[in-house]
Amino acid sequence: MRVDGKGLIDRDRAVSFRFNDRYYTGFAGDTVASALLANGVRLMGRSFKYHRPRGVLTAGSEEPNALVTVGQGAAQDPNVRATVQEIYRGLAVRSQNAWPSLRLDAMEVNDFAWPFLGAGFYYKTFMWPRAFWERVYEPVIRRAAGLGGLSGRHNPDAYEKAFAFCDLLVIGAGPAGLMAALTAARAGADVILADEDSLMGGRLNAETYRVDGQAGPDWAAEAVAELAGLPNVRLMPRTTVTGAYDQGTFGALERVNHHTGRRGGGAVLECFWRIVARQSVLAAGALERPVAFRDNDRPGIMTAGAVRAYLNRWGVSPGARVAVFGNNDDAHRTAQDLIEAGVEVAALIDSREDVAQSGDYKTYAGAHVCGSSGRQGLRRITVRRAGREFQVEADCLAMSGGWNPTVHLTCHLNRRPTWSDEIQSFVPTPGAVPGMTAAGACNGVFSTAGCLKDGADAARTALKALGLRPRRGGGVPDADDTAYRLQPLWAVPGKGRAWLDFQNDVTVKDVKQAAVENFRSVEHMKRYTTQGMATDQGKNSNMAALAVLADATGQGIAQTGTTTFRPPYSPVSIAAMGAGAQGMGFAPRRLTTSHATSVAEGAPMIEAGLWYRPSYFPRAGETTWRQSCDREVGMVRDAVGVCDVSTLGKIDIQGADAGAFLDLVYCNTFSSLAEGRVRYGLMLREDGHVMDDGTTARLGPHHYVMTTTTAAAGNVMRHLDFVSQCVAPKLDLRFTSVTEHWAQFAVAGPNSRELLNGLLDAPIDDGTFPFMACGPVTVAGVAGRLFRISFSGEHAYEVAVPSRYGESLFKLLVARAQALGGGAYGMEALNVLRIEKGHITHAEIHGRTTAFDIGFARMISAGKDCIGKVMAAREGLLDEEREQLVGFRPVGAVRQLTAGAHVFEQGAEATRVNDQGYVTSVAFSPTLGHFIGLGFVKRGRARHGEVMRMVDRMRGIEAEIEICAPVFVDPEGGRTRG
Amino acid sequence: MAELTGKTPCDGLLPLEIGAVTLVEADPGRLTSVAPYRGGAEALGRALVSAHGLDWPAPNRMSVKGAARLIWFGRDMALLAGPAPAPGLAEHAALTDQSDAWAAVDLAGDDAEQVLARLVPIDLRAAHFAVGHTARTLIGHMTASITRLGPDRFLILVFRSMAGTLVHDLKTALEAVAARR
Amino acid sequence: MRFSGLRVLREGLTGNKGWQPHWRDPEPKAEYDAVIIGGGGHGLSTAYYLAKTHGMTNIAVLEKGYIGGGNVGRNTTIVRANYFLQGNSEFYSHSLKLWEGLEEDLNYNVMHSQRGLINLFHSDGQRDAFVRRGNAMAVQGDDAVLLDRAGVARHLPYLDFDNIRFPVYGGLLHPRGGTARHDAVAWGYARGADRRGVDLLQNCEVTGIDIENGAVRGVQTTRGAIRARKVGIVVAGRSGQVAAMAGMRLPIESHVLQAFVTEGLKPCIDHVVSFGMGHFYMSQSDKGGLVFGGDLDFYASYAQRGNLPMAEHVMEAGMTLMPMIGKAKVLRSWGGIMDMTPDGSPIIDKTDTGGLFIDCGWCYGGFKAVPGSGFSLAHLMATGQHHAPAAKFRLDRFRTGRGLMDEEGTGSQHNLH
Amino acid sequence: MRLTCPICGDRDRREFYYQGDAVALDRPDGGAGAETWDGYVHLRDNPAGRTRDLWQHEAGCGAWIVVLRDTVSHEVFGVELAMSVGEAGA
Repeated sequence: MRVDGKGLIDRDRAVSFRFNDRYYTGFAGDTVASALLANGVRLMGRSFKYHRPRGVLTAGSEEPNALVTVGQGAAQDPNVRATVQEIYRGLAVRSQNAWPSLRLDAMEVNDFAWPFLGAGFYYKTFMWPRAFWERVYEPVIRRAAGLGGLSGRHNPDAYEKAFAFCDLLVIGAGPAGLMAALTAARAGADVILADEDSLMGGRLNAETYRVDGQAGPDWAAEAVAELAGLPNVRLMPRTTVTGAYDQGTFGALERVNHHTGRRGGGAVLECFWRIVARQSVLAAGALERPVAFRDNDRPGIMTAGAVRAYLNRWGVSPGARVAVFGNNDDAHRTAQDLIEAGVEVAALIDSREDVAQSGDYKTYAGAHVCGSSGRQGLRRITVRRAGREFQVEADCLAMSGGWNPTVHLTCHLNRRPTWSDEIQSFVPTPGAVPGMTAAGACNGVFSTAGCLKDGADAARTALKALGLRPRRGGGVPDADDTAYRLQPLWAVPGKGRAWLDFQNDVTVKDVKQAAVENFRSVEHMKRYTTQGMATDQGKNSNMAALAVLADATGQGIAQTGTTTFRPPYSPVSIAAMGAGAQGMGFAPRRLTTSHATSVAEGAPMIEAGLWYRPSYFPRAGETTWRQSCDREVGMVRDAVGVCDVSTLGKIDIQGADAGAFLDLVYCNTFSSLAEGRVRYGLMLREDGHVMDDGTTARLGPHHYVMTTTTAAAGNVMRHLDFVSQCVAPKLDLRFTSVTEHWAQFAVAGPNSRELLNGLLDAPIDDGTFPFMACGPVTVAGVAGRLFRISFSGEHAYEVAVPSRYGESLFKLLVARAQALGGGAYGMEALNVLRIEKGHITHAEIHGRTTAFDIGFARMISAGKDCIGKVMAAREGLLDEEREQLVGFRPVGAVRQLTAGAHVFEQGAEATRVNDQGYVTSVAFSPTLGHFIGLGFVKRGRARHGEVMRMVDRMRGIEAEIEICAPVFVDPEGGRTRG
Repeated sequence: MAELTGKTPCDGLLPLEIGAVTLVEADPGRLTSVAPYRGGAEALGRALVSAHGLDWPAPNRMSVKGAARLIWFGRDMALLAGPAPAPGLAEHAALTDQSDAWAAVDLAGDDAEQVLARLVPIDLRAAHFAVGHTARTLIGHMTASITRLGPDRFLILVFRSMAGTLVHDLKTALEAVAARR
Repeated sequence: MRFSGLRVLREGLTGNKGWQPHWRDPEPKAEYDAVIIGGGGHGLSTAYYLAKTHGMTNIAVLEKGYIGGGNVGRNTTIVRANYFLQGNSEFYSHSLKLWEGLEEDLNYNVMHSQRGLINLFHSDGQRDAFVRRGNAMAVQGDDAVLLDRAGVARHLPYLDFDNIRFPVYGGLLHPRGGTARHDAVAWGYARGADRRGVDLLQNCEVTGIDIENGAVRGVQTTRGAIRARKVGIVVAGRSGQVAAMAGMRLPIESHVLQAFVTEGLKPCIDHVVSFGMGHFYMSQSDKGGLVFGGDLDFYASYAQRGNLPMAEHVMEAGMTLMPMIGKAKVLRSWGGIMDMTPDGSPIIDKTDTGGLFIDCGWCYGGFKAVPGSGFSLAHLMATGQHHAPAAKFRLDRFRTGRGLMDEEGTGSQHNLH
Repeated sequence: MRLTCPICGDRDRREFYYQGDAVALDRPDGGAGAETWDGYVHLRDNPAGRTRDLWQHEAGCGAWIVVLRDTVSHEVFGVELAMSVGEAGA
């Protein structure tokens, strides 16, 4: 219930929200947890395995029990910590993992079957009969498991990512973090202060400490105000630094609008930050550990720190009659805070013998809580003292087993933390993260005064590394400096189940059994029992589990060691880290200058790498792509076709050694190429396989322009950079991509020259422009380039103009082509044309083929070195048994060929050992009136004329095929040259 | 004789004004990449000064003379923006016309830095990236050239074919930043 | 002790007091007939099959840390046999058959779940390549089904089919593909080997390999010298260092591969889904976490952790393919050390040193190979003959160019496979 | 992870392409023999510790760089231009 006069909430602003089927009212500044507690709601969730009733254990992001689902419909957000979710008008949250209701959960039967569901039970059963695993056991297990659910619909909310840079990143805005930020900022450092909470101040907002004579929260507010006023400081509240990465890079999740109902209109829900910091101060505080005792998991049993937080920050008492149990002085402060707030303290149970009465409440020294009752909410606890057990009525138990420094980020680069006997926990190992200094509670310093001083010192260390001077004066404010005294207490001995990992339902028994079964390494114990694998990643339970394991194995905790902390510190939504990619944002879209025109023509656009290219240009009356494709092929063979080939890579190469360079990167020779001429080139990888092919034109004595395939343009550019900078750095040449500068169009077919001559200022003929000629031309008044090359096998050209004129030239070319009985053609026709002509693409040069395989071995010039030459000569790559490029044509009843089919000898069974090869490309050739194909067959070149069997099990097609030469149309090349 | 009509890369995509930021297509004029041959750097430098009054820019810097800009553009390479390159330069360097290869946009306004912080993995705050500074880096998933032209004004170049993606990415960032105001 | 539902019942009724260690922690003997260096999945299964199939029980597995602590304990648990090049094809086919009998064989529930694996394709060219793969699987005797777009939508209705950068053209379904509980596989083999007398020596790091006139004689370890005439190096990412002890330089570069798991969620993904264009794959564990990963970080590393650019790329791929996972929250990320070879395929072979064998180069495909790799290495170590399904995993194929198995077709750059 | 490009300065790893061991700089000549070429193209020292590898600042200035790095800690000790290494060498 609410406690008057306490808390940092705004009591003038009531906020109503929904939990399951009821509306509740809280105040601005409340979390779902604090508001529900204020309304007397203790039961907030169910555990993972036994579906035990659970309430809040903590008041922070480490909460393992009070997980809820926020919202509904496509936007529903599962596994949200009720202890972190701020309430706002219209907020609706639901409990999870309970059916039919939170109070009455059918799966609670598991809790009565617990003796059979202990550590690792599933490894020992569910094995018979075999088929039952997928059909019976697994579906049942899956349905029972899991916490909240996804909506199953596309994420409707906006997320973003951003980069930030600073001299110093301070992680955590408690006393240590605030002091570090103040010290560094006053010295002129460029500071980012990030804190996962909505209100900066850390424990100062949850305790009753005074700083510099002020109330803790007031001092914190003033510090934050000062920082907010400095130009060199960036405050990032509601921002969890989730991971430490190499060279001062940090990941951080900012919850931008989870505390508002604001969606859409550019408003993002979360922002994932990549923060680059030259130095960092980790001031992440500490996490209180529960104590394991029988039935220590009832709603109403929580950490003492959480009780004080609810009381002091939110003005809520989690119970009317609160008992306190601990092994350190915080138990006493908790009781004192409660009394001071007018809450009844049922009893103070301190496991230590030597403790004085600390206030006006019943104190049991040298005593333990060894049990509890109250299925859906705590009713009473059992206390054991001097061998005697008795019961104490209480609806809330505050327990404190001591504190664990939040060392997580210091372990993200794989360094282990160091055991401290003094605080019975692990502390950061200095230097574990280069440039990071830990300060305050996360460094094992627990008093407020100690935290303030440690924060200031850490900032000074950072400033020194940054070459900055701390400002004179500015001492550390006075504050409480009581020493932290505790006596280790991990698990209270006794019968029954004592919980360690609340969410995963791992008990002391489970850990002991794991040790008995020889899962004695901490990693084995974790993996066998699932201890520490819940959503809190063991923040609340790992230490106690370690201690229990250490006890069971007879090793010390330090020897036992910890499991590894890995990013993220607290869970990060995939939508945040993947922001921007949903829909089209995953990769850039590259559009040619003819894109809009092609779309307007009704051409379906298909992805080609990052580019989009037209598949075909349908005309009235054409109902299938094949009709359009066949017509376009016919146009090119009989009249003229126009195709945008701008997506091919174009690389402008200049310099005295340009020819020598090309001789090195191509297996054939280019230094001997005449000016104004074009040559086909084959490029190998250093391992002797084909990398890419294309044509390269010599425009001047020291000037070439290379073309690459669309697919390999990027790789080839990188390869050329590699060769020129790493392999042949002394060659004098420079090159740069001109792919984007030139819009280039293939004009192919018998009428291609006629078409072009209608546009060129100076008409061309075979004399001025023979096959494989190139040169500058003026196209409709614009300076461009013309290449007489042919991928289709027809008399063809490629004409290039600066991209600004691309769309205009494409329209003009298509119009002229149509006037000459042709028109635009797309990728489908382009593919048919090249297969008819036997031109290869990356379907054939797929990375496993050599020049030998495709019949181009002779292109590897004997007279010079080239990349890949030596490795291409390996015995295994010149074996006649290798699969060699061939053509296929149907000769049986089944006329269809399919790419991806495998090839077998007639009569041979279609098995792996009989496999003779495969089909890479097929097309229906309108020119020939039947299907044709390219592919690879063992000893293929020697098997032309052999009839074999094509088997495509995937498509259910088998066909008799004849192996033939991989050129189907105009093998002599008369059409190309004529 | 048919005439060809030119079209700019961001034709139909810009301008945009969202929140405190404007995004318009820039016209940097003629673009020529200038890449000195081995040992040609010094002579090239002299030729540039005499021909265009421009100093060869240090890495990550731009030199300006009137309407002419020489923007550092990568390893031993600069982009001459504005004038046509003096013919003499070709002796010392590979000159390549890039006029139509790049989409150029001008991002200006109080929040311009905030917008770019959502897309660019380098520190673009004025203290570290002053007027006249330039960088080859990423914007979203695209390689880009980014230059600070003024206190809150940037010139951004990406491949022409990616103009649509550039505008989309910047628009999304503009809206997100505006929504935080 | 034999495991069974009945045993669980009996123990439950008697206070679970009767459970025994799954394996012993023996002291090292001075000599064994054979030692396996590396107590990961492959090392443990090698020991198991040496004992079970070849009756070699006087053997030891030497593990520098705890057994199952390497890649077998930090992978994305995918089990499949969907390769298309000869050599890989028959090997993974054999391995999958072993998987299918593993629970009975080991008397250990490794939760092998044949829920079906779907490789998506995003262009006509990719379809043809997957058809070729599917046909290779079919002629090997494994199962593959070609799905068109509608077929994919029936299995994976939650994918974004309408607004996605690389549209889904279809997929290749491998019904027998699936997942298994990775730790349990290591533990099951460990227990099985231990029960047959194999000594599992944990915290026993090999510091040297003793070689006399070209033949191996034993190893030096942090727990003393151990003599053995047969030594198998089965240390995945650490192969380079251990092989160096025998003076070998390997065709291997070790890289980090990251993986991720989300908080537990109610069932939402029933298959293993693989998104080729984004190098992204995902399945849901029985506990409810979405288990997923992507490509290498691409730089050589032994750090067992990665960096943000690849992590972000993986999440971005997930968001473009299946935006319904946006509100799933990543709970943990980790990295494994991948022993990458120049063709992306593994090595199981003798070495130039007599009695010294090596099993490495599993890149990031090692988990599904655990049974097959152990079986084949055991066969090689026990008989001196290459086991037929693994006969093409030769060490010298790179030098000779004979029998390269470059499934990706990316060539000899180690990190591109 | 961040690398300092000798030309552009300190940059995020996402701007760089990784090739592999800097052995790639020492291309043997044609007659060097099968073993040498096998060593160049395939075999690697693959150290767990200090290594010297080859990257390209692909999304930046385009320079290929040689990075001295620790493969266990990811600490970077130094970066130089591959071009200058090559010119200094043979």
